[in-house]
Amino acid sequence: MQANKFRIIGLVLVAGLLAFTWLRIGLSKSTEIRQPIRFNHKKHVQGGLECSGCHQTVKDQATAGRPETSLCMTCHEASVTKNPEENLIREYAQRHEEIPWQRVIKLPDHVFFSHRRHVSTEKLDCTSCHEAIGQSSEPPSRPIKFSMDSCLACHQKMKASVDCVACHK
Amino acid sequence: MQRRNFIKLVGGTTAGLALTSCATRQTLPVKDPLSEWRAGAEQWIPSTCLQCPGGCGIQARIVDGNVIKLEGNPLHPINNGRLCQVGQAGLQVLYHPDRLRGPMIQTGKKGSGQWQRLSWTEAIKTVGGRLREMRSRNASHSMMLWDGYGSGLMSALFQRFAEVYGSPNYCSYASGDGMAPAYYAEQGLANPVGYDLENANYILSFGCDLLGQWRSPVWAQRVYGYLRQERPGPKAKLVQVEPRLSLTASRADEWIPVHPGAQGALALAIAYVLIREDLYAADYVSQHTFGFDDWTDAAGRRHMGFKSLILKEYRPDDVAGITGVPVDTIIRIAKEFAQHRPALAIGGPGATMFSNGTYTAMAIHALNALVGGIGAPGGYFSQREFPFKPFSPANRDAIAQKGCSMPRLGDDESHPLISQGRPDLSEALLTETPYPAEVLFLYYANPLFSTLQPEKLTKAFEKIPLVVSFSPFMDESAQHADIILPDHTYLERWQDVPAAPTSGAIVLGMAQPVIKPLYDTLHTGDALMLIGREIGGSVKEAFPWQDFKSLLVESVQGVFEAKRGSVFTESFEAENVRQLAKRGWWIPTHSSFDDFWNDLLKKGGWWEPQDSFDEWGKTFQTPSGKFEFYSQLLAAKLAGLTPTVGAGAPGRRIDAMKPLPAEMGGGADSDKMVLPHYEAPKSSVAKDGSTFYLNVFRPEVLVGGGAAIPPWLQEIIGPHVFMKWDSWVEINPATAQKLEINDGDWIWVESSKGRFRVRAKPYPGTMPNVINVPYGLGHTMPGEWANQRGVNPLLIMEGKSDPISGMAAPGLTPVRIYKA
Amino acid sequence: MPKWGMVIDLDKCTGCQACVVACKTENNIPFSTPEQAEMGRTISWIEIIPIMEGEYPRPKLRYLPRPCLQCDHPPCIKVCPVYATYRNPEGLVGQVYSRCIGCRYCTAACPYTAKYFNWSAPTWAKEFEPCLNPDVSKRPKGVVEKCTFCHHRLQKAKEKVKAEGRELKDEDYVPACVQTCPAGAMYFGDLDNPNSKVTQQTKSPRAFRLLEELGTEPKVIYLTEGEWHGAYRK
Amino acid sequence: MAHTESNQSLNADYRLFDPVERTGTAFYLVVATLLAVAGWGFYAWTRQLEEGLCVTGLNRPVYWGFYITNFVFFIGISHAGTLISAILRLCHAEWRRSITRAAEVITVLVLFFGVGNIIMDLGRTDRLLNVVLHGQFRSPLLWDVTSVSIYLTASSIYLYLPLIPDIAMLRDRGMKFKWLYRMLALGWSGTESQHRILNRAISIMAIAVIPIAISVHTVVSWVFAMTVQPMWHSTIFGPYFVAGAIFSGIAALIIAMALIRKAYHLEAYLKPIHFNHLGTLLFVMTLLWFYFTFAEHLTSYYGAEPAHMAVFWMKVSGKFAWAFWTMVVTCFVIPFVILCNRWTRTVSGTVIASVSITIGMWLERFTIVVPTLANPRLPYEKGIYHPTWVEVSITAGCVAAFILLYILFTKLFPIVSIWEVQEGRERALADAEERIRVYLPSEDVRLQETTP
Repeated sequence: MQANKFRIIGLVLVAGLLAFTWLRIGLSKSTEIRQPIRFNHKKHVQGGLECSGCHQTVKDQATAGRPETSLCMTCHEASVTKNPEENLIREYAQRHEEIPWQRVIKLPDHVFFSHRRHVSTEKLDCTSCHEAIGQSSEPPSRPIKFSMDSCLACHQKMKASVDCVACHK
Repeated sequence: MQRRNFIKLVGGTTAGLALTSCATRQTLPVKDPLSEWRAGAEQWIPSTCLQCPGGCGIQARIVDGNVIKLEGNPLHPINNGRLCQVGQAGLQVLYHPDRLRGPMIQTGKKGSGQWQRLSWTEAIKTVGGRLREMRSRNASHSMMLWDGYGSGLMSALFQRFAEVYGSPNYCSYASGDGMAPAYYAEQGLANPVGYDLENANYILSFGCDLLGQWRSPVWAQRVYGYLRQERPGPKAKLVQVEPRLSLTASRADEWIPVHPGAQGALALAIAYVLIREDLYAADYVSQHTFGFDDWTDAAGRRHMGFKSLILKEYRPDDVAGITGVPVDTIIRIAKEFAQHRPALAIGGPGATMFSNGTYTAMAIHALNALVGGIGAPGGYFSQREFPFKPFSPANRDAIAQKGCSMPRLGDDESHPLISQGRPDLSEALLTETPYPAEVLFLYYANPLFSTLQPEKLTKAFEKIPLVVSFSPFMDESAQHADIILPDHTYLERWQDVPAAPTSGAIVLGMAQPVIKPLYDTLHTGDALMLIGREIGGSVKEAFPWQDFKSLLVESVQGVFEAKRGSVFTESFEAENVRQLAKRGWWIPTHSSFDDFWNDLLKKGGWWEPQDSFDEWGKTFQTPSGKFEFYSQLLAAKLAGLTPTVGAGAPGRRIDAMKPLPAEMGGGADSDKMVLPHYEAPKSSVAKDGSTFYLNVFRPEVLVGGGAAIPPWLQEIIGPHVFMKWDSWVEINPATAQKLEINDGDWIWVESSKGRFRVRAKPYPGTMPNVINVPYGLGHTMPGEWANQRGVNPLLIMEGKSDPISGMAAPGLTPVRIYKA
Repeated sequence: MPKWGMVIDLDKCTGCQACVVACKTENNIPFSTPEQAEMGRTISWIEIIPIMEGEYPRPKLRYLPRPCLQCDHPPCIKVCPVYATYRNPEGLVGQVYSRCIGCRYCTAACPYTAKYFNWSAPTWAKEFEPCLNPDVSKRPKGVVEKCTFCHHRLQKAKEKVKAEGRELKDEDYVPACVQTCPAGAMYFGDLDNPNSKVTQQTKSPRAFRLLEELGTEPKVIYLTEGEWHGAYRK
Repeated sequence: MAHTESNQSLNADYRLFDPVERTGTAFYLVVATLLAVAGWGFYAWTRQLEEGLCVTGLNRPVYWGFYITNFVFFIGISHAGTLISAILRLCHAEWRRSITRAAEVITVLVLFFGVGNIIMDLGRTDRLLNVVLHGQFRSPLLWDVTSVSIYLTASSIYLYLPLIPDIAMLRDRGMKFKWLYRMLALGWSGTESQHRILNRAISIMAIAVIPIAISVHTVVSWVFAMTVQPMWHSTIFGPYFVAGAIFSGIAALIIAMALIRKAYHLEAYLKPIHFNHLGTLLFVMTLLWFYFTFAEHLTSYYGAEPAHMAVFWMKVSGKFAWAFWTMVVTCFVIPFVILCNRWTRTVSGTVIASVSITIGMWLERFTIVVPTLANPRLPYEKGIYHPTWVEVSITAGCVAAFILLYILFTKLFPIVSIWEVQEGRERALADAEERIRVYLPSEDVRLQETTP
């Protein structure tokens, strides 16, 4: 009888510890992403826009870059749609503010990744990595994660460097 | 329609990142510093380093609007893409947490630290209003401008301000090496000279920290590397004469420890050997020098020449005792110096910061004349002026004219060679002679830290009703100011940067903003113009420019129109320009000024190489038109005459010489007073066996010595003794052992004026009777890193000065040391 | 495959520490506090080692800049239990911060003491954060770090030459220390290329390697100081 | 007659269950104290996890300090048990019977603290699993992980096997934690075949555990010897460390025995003769240790390589001279004087020597680890190392936790192997007699000689 009691207490303790750790990790990183404007990738792509039309540095910089408000305004100066979200762009522009786009994909600090290298010199299509985003009509609400395995798989397939320091900075 | 826009947008150039875009673009994206977003756009913007007077070209790496790295501008003739430790650390000046966020006003009494932010409009109104009111009661002369930068258009702007406002009290404290009195007395030059180090075979440096902080360290180090391993032919020899094994001494081929203040005597003993053994350049001396042999003036009076004086008084045996340098070393060095021409003797603060500084400088410089180096390859050349377009003449009203005619504050008759830069103003300010100062502007100056008697000056500050500092940091002097009008840091502003003279070429670097100002600061040039406009009247009219940048553009037009030199180019092109210039040709490279200006900003600056050596008229602007061992200029000054010197008057002689005032050694020995000679340096307390001379040096990593020391530099401050973040005192190891002082022990260093506690570092590069303490730490300013780190040795040093030049002479303070 | 190497001419080196600061700015190296520095916890991937010989009045003070020597037989990589440090095909000794467990075995095994440990999480004043180099990671606490020969610059150079469709040249890739050296005392390039400046320099009779006797075969080669012979040039 | 005597003594042996069955207030006091110290050590560790290793006195170049010293020291202590008991078992040293378990428990428990100190030394404790996931077998540290885990497994089994009959007895006596005993006894009923299997298993383990134990400490020494660092890069480090380990192990065992003897009044089982025998062993090890130390330092001194000499002088006359000479006194002078003659090789004599050796051996590990690191080959600033309260607390916590676990063990299981003592009583006497007879010249020969 007593023996069982001990076992139960032990189990509860272990479970509690696990739950605590999980909670701590979970709570420490709030994963929800709320974009300032409900940007519709799908619509823009269907409209015939290239990815690099907005992500302008994708071909010659490490990061793809996010559009500045002025860039949005080249089309959205006047109303293009009936979507009330569109007004938000003009509001930002009026305030001379940049739209505070939230980062959806964030590589860890110790990873070096260059869009230029993959897009310009290696001629990779954007969809090779960003498969779904162009088809989404809603901004993703959670960060998109890439695993080292997926990088490595492609690097091995393409006979690209798998040297650690080629990507780990 | 939308589609078309899109296509335009996609196909249109995104390369709107012209080099100047950052500077000219009005609205930069608002950035939340906490967001981790980096759009990643990268650009390189050329500018010029202002961490020291060296004037190296830099290029700033900008990523997403942040300055990430500074690197040397490869096109810049001074640094050729290189950059020193201080230049590299410039980022930590720009982003320093202790930077002032905007104009501030002291609400309590001076130094109370009760600061209140105010707007620029209010600040300018306050200052300008006060100045206007002073003019209204004819007190304009009591405004003082204290310019610690002392070159280029900012300096010119300050001078113009003083001139149109009506004050004679503009003083510039450009850092010098203490050789200026010699250039003036012996060559008649007001500007510093250039050194042809690249072609020298023997460099004899008297306390000149060539590699550490002399003029342009990067240039000097480049030349050092060149002389060591790149130049075809044999290596040049570098001999360093100073009490401490400095960085330069340790990298020299030979270090000659010499008693502090005795370098002049050593130079004269070397001259003795040269003369005695007929090793000097006799032809040169007879053609291009004056006062070598005894001579008779127009009045028939016989004067002693340099030769007689030397042979009479400076036998190496006698000098060995004064200097502590063995006789055979003196003779050997002298022979090497004479036999390895072109040979150069260079002086520096290590030799001239004593009360005998002028004569020491003259003695050192005389060696160059003896080996025929002045105006010859491998020697010295005179420096030319920048062809800036002069400001349009200002209309000075009656108040201004009257104010300017007043005597200058602290002008002291007893210092014959005093010029714009005046030494110790604490006395004058404190005693209010000849009148009290009412407003004091401090630019690039922190005298409460860097003068010998800060406590005296602090008291003087209290007497001045309005002290205005332009410092971007709350340094010691700003703390005792009433209003701070913080300047941008150099990475945020426009400025012309005339590089410190090096090899004779004149180099104009352009500093342009590489980032939008981080805080609510204002270019001091702009602030000054706003104050001028606030004052109104003729003062307002004197500043027609919209801002400092337009002033800069206008002035640079002169450079364009001068049809000289060239914008920085690749080295082969530069050589081409040089060759052409030698033949007197100049090929225009830019079709219009706009073209020139844009190229100037893109390349980082303009320069004109040295084209010839033997322009004697330019080299010797003395009454005799020659190098004067017997300085007639000094003689005239000592005699109270107005010297006939300056650009239009070379070659004229002063025929009549009045006898010197008695206190200056007038009478029989008066000839000696104008010849290079040795006088024992003054010290108030006689040094006895138990005391040491306190030798102060500036560590190499603190070159330039801005108020905010980047933590990166503090961390590496004394690598040779493993010191970080703190001051130390270097003691000769044998002495330390005798006193039972171990490495790292805390000891007191005590002079008649006070004492401080530092850690002891036995260092074999120390003379047994000298201790060395670094200068540059020991700030008492708010902030995490600089405050109370280390000690400021100036606090316990004696306030002596050189009676001839009036320069402060901190050189000889006897101290006791004992364990704490 | 190029083999990257560095030559440091001690005859030209002035000990000015420009390389040290250039490295710190380039590689996001946090500065210490006075207290931590006192304990010997400063990080300085390249460091000036002072070598004092002789006594007053003839002391000789030499300075030896010491980056990671990128040994061809690195003692550090053999002892790492988790492959966090290894020698890559181009001869660079890599350090993978995300793998390192912080046992400090490599630091103890390195005869040059060229590896550094993050005793605490690196901190910058908030104001300093914008000037961190995005090409280089911020190392977390508890991992070992060291000079990488500014490896990120190699990555960028490779990318650049690829985009420009040409071969990598020596001047495309230069570490920050070499790039800034005021005296021009440092050279960098491909040791496998017989025509490169570094290869030429290694043939100098003045060339030596640090602690050569240990057989680590460093790819940083030093040139000793020369003497002044007083030759008279006409 | 003989039977009753045997029964009586058997009953007397049940006294060995007393510590398990009865608990006095002194026990709680001791446990509370130890808990407090261990808890403080644990707190110190949490501080270290939070802030990083900056809370220690470690620095560059002294990258390793107390933790690595403790690691080597604890792993050394662990040789107390298994190795000694295994050797004694294999040698049929009958005096071993009442001391083997006390020794084996030390081994198993102290290993946790050896390994624990390595874990505490890591900068990234959270990435501990990388050693398993991405292990690189070139690293001596991985050899260590392997051999220590094998050693831990083997010595646990080796501790457990001889425990089974005693556990069965505990089970049968109806103690609390009966479920535990039932589980652990594995259905032991004491049959002849069970005994046969058990004895066989024990002797296999005894043989197996000896090379493992030797490998463990050899590999620990190789952590240092495989580097090129001065005074680490030594060929005799393997045997030197093993000898040192056995040395400190015996010392720890003697201390443990003395404490048990005192606390649980086991004078009848742990007799002066045991201490005397162990003392003799310890004496041999003292000489061996001295021999190794002397050889190690003499070769360094004679070779006079500057890098080695820097370390050598720092140990002999420099900053670590206090540790070095204390070590020489405590590891050699004191034990030599005490152990060299029979009159001082008493219980208290051996304990004094053992305490001295334990301190000395810790210092030995310290003077091996730190001075080498403090003297890098290149002229850097000489390292300083002053341990902080964190390191001292964690070290104290480790020692306290070890003692605590040891005490708890004695509260769960008899610390003297009851069945082995009984076996000794019942069979070994005859066995020994038989064995001795085998050693001697045979009866036939003697008969032949005496009978004309």
